[in-house]
Amino acid sequence: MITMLEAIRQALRDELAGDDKVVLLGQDIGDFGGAFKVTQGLVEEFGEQRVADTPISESAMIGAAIGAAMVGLKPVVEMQFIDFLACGYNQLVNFAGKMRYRWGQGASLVVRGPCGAGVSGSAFHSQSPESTYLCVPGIKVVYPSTAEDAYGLLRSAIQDPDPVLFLEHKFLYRRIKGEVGHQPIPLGKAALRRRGEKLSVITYGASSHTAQEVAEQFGDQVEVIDLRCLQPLDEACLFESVKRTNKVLLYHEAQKTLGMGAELSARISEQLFEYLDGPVVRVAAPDSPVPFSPNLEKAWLPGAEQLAEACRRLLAY
Amino acid sequence: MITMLEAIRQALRDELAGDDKVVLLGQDIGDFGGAFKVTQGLVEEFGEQRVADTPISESAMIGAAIGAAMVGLKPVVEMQFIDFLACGYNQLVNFAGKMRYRWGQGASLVVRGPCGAGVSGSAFHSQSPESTYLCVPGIKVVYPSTAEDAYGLLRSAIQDPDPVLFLEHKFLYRRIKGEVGHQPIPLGKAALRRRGEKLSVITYGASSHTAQEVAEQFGDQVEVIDLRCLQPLDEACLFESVKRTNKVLLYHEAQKTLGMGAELSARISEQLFEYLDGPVVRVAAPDSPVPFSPNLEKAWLPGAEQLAEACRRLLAY
Amino acid sequence: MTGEQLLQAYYFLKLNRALEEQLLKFYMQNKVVGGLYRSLGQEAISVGTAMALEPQDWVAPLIRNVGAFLVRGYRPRDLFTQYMAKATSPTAGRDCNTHFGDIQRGVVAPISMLGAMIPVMVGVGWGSRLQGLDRVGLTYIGDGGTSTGDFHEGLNLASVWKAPMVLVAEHNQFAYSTPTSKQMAITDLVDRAKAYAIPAEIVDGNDLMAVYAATRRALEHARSGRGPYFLECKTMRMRGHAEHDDARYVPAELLEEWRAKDPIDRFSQRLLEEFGFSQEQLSEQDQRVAKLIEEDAEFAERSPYPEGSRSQAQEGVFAS
Amino acid sequence: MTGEQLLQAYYFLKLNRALEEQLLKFYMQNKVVGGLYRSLGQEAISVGTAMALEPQDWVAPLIRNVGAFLVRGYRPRDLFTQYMAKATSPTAGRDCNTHFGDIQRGVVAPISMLGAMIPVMVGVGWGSRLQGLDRVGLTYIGDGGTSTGDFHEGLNLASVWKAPMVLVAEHNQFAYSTPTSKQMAITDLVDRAKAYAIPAEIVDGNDLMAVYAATRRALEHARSGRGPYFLECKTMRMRGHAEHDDARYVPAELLEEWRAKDPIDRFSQRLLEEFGFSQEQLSEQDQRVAKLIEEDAEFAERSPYPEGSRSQAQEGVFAS
Ligand SMILES: Cc1ncc(C[n+]2csc(CCOP(=O)(O)OP(=O)(O)O)c2C)c(N)n1
Ligand SMILES: Cc1ncc(C[n+]2csc(CCOP(=O)(O)OP(=O)(O)O)c2C)c(N)n1
Ligand SMILES: [Mg+2]
Ligand SMILES: [Mg+2]
Repeated sequence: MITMLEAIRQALRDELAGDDKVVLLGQDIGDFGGAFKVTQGLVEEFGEQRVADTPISESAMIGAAIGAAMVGLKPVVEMQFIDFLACGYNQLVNFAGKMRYRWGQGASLVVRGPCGAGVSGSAFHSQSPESTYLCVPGIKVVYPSTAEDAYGLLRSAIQDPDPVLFLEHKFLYRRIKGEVGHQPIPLGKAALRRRGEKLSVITYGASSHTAQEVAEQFGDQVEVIDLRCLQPLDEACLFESVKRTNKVLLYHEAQKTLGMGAELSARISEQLFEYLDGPVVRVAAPDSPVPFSPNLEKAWLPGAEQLAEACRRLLAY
Repeated sequence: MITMLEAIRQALRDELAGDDKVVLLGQDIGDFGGAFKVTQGLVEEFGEQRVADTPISESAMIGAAIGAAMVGLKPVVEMQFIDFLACGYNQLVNFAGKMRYRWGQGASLVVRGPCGAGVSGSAFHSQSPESTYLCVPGIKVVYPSTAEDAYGLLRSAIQDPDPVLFLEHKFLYRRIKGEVGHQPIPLGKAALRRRGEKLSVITYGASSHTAQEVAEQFGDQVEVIDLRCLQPLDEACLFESVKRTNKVLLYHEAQKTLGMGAELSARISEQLFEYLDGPVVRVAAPDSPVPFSPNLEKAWLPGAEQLAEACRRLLAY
Repeated sequence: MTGEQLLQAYYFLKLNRALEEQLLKFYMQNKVVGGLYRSLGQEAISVGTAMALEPQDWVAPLIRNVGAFLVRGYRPRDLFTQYMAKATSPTAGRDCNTHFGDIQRGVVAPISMLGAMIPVMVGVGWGSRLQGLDRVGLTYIGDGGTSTGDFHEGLNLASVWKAPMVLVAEHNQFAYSTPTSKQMAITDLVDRAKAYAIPAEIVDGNDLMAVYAATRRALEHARSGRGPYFLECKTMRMRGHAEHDDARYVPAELLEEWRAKDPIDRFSQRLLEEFGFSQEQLSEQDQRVAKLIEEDAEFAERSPYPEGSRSQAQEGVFAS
Repeated sequence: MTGEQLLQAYYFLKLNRALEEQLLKFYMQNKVVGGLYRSLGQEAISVGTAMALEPQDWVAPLIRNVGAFLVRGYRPRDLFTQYMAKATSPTAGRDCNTHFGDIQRGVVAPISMLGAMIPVMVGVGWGSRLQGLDRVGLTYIGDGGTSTGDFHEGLNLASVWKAPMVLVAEHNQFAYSTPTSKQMAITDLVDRAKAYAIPAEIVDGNDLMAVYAATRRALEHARSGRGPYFLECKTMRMRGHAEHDDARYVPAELLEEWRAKDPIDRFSQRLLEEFGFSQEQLSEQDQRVAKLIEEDAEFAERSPYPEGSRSQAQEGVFAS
């Protein structure tokens, strides 16, 4: 059993070892092993060329990764915190995301880094940026919740021909462990985490664990689906579930407004209207920055109680 | 009758004249009058200090506006095209948007500029960025569709204590005219453009005009609501409408995935489930960059035919 | 430059200019979709720098670098059809003007956001070196574009990584309507390079041979593992930002002064006077140019627009 | 500096250090929420620069500028409660460590993204001048932070607008684990300022009087309408990036060398030897410091955490 953090490192190592086109770049990722130590030891194994430290310049880092991808490399860019991707926003969204459509040349690159709240990181070390990169074309978004998935999905992300944003919830880094295989897991497949008959809870990332805990309280009523990938999205899996349970609750840590739940809700209302026996409910974070103090952060996070209460209400509907 | 572009200029002029804290900054906005000539003549009237040219540096422009707002000015930043706001993303989202929540100091500033497709501007001069700034906290988003609204809402936006993104559809600049008043129009009020009994089409921006044209084909069946402001949102107005018509169609030019329609759909499903007599339908642009060639762009844009067809289907549901 | 190269340079200079003159005709006939951006008076920079490249080098041209596309093997028709939004254009009508490229030819398509190409070409150079390839990445920036964050981040990264990369700064006095004096507090762009300890030199951008020679030095420096190189080409934008801009803000004397320094006139004169070429030899090239322009203009005119099916409009965002 | 100012500087230096020593205690007791960032060995920069400001000037301190907060009238309790996430902190527990400010005091709260404060303080200076106010905006940047796009865009804009703004670059040899040599190809940060024709000088950052004098010059320059000024303070980060970082990557000799240049030791010595202060006078200040630290530490410990209601957690994003 290894932690999610170790699983990510293992995926990077296996990719570096198996494909000499794979290179890593990031701040302090070499000798220092990165702020979270994800890349620890990799520079010793693969050298400074392939595990490259960069200056503090997120836009240049992503731009350089795009250029390197064009000449055939498969760069993996670490953001020290995913929040800092805001400083490289233009390169990712306007360069990487649009190039294949515009002139037929794609960029096979991964931007990865720690996201999410729950560790008192406050407003700039806790963000959940998935909507930001889902509401523009051209970027795949992967968000594992287990060590196994982190390993397998990261390997697929690195080999994927398109730009992938790989989100790693920092709360999970050392808190969950798993038996990690050796195989990539294809992008775009959701995981049914728990079978239930009356209500589908659709979730991803750290929230997937809370959802599973909560679902237990409801015997065989609540089904939990972990999306794992937000783009490409496994619509078939979640539609099948909703058709069966006829009720759906969307649960995530990102803000409610224009969070992933909004998109899922809209798709479900549009395509499964006749299957619905109740309103499509969202449980998500408020539309505010993430507060610092643990009590405030706890009140801010959409926690187990809030989810359980919403499940109860929806089941009773 | 003046054009929407003139109405925007008039609002800027009236604010500059009426409040000496108002200042404009942007590329080529002084002597040259801006790429679209929105600020033409203003530097002569108000001087280089208050109508300030800047170097090509969107991040610094927004940052400087934030600082100027802190010392009591009310800066209005022009983006030559709103697409270039991508280069100032971090300052707007992480600095301006979060400061009031974090330490109680807000930034009264407006970022404005031309957005939208339909003029063969291709991928980097045609974007509809509203979702990008709605899915993060702290930024108000205003999107007028008439000359009157452009005037009145821009005046309110400039006086608003919070950061406002003011979106001007470039297709409308010179194509629509209106009788413009002298009064600000408060933010957060939608406009009922056309009354109808069987279906509410909720829209905004240039799409509002298409929606009104299409609605005419359906006699008194189709109601058209123009949001005018996406944040703050006039939920009461649109909920009232949906409760009356029991069917709703969300129509906009921005991409479908995580477009404003997704959020509206989710709110409606969540809160008005029992009023719905049909699926909540979205008609929006595809999830791709905006193509250049007029034919392609036309096929890309969610046009009148597509909307009419969707109305027909939903009315018949 | 060999005699053959000189003649070739002459050909490309003329082709660049004739191409834009043809585009201007199309523009006046309303056949150009969107704005028309000219490189009038700056042709020596695109042609001179691109000719200095080795075949394995890569280039990322901007809007005024039509000459670089031509040197790199693109035809006038590629520019015509791009500007006219035809189905036969390199992007099949998906993107505009110079927004095209092809990695097989080592040409990277730009995005509009100024400065963005710099980090990307740093990555091209760096990524090539990692693979043991002898390849330099070259791109351009305007005086105005040097104010962007990407300019700074890109050059800093290039200098730290000693990336084989050459940046050609076209100092044409204006950024849209903004003169350099309102864009920066320095007068020479080379001063920007000091922030990165990147070797830099100023070159007369209207002197093709000087541009070529300086670019060779720059490439040689980059190729030898000593890192990036910065070239400031002094020149003048002889038209508005685009054809719809009458450039009233440009002092007439300034244009006058620079008209006398026209890069093509000067180069032709040197070919005749210094290098002993005959008028016939040049006329022969002019004829080649005229013929190609005519042929390609016709091709572009005959070309269809994209049909405009929804799938054409939407597909191809992802590989799968 | 007057005798009174010298004593005051001594007081703030010691307060800065004692405050962090108390924070370290809290940290060891697990009472600090999140990381603890120290300014050990760099105190003369924050204190010297902030003391040079006039009351109407504004400052935007970063994570290592605790001294600037103190000079500006904040108390140790403000830092303690911020670090401990208490309800009594300036942000009422909403944000962390030095992420607080108050425009009444001319103190701007930073965001984490390095470089971002620079354009903002350009706006503070520019916006003040537009209103006829005699005010300079001063902020800080680390060696690493000079690689960001905002550094470049901000300084360029400042220089073009001649904004009354002072940038203090703390060259403390490392950016997290990255030595300056891997951050940039230059050795002196002042070389960055050449790109903007901004006057710049290097100052011994561990010499409070030198820092103060240089900042006075810088402010005077900015105040007089001649535009921004760049000050590079050479110093050394004497701890890890944060307390959880053991900074193994820092050569022991380097620390040794800089320990001998401790800014407080040096300043004390000069006060005693050159300026004729007595040990008693200094001890008196030490006692003031100790008393205030004790009082405020107690205050912070006694302070409650925010209750954590949903409204506390969510509200206040917009004014209305
Ligand atoms: C980041 C960004 N901001 C604004 C623009 C709009 N824009 C396009 S060209 C231009 C002027 C460019 O001037 P310069 O870099 O000197 O190049 P030149 O046109 O003179 O060749 C501007 C402001 C842009 N393309 N990118
Ligand atoms: C834009 C951005 N990228 C990355 C980080 C993460 N980060 C925080 S501090 C730091 C090192 C800063 O070094 P320096 O600027 O030299 O300041 P010092 O810590 O030495 O005072 C880094 C990389 C950040 N805060 N902002
Ligand atoms: Mg220029
Ligand atoms: Mg440092």
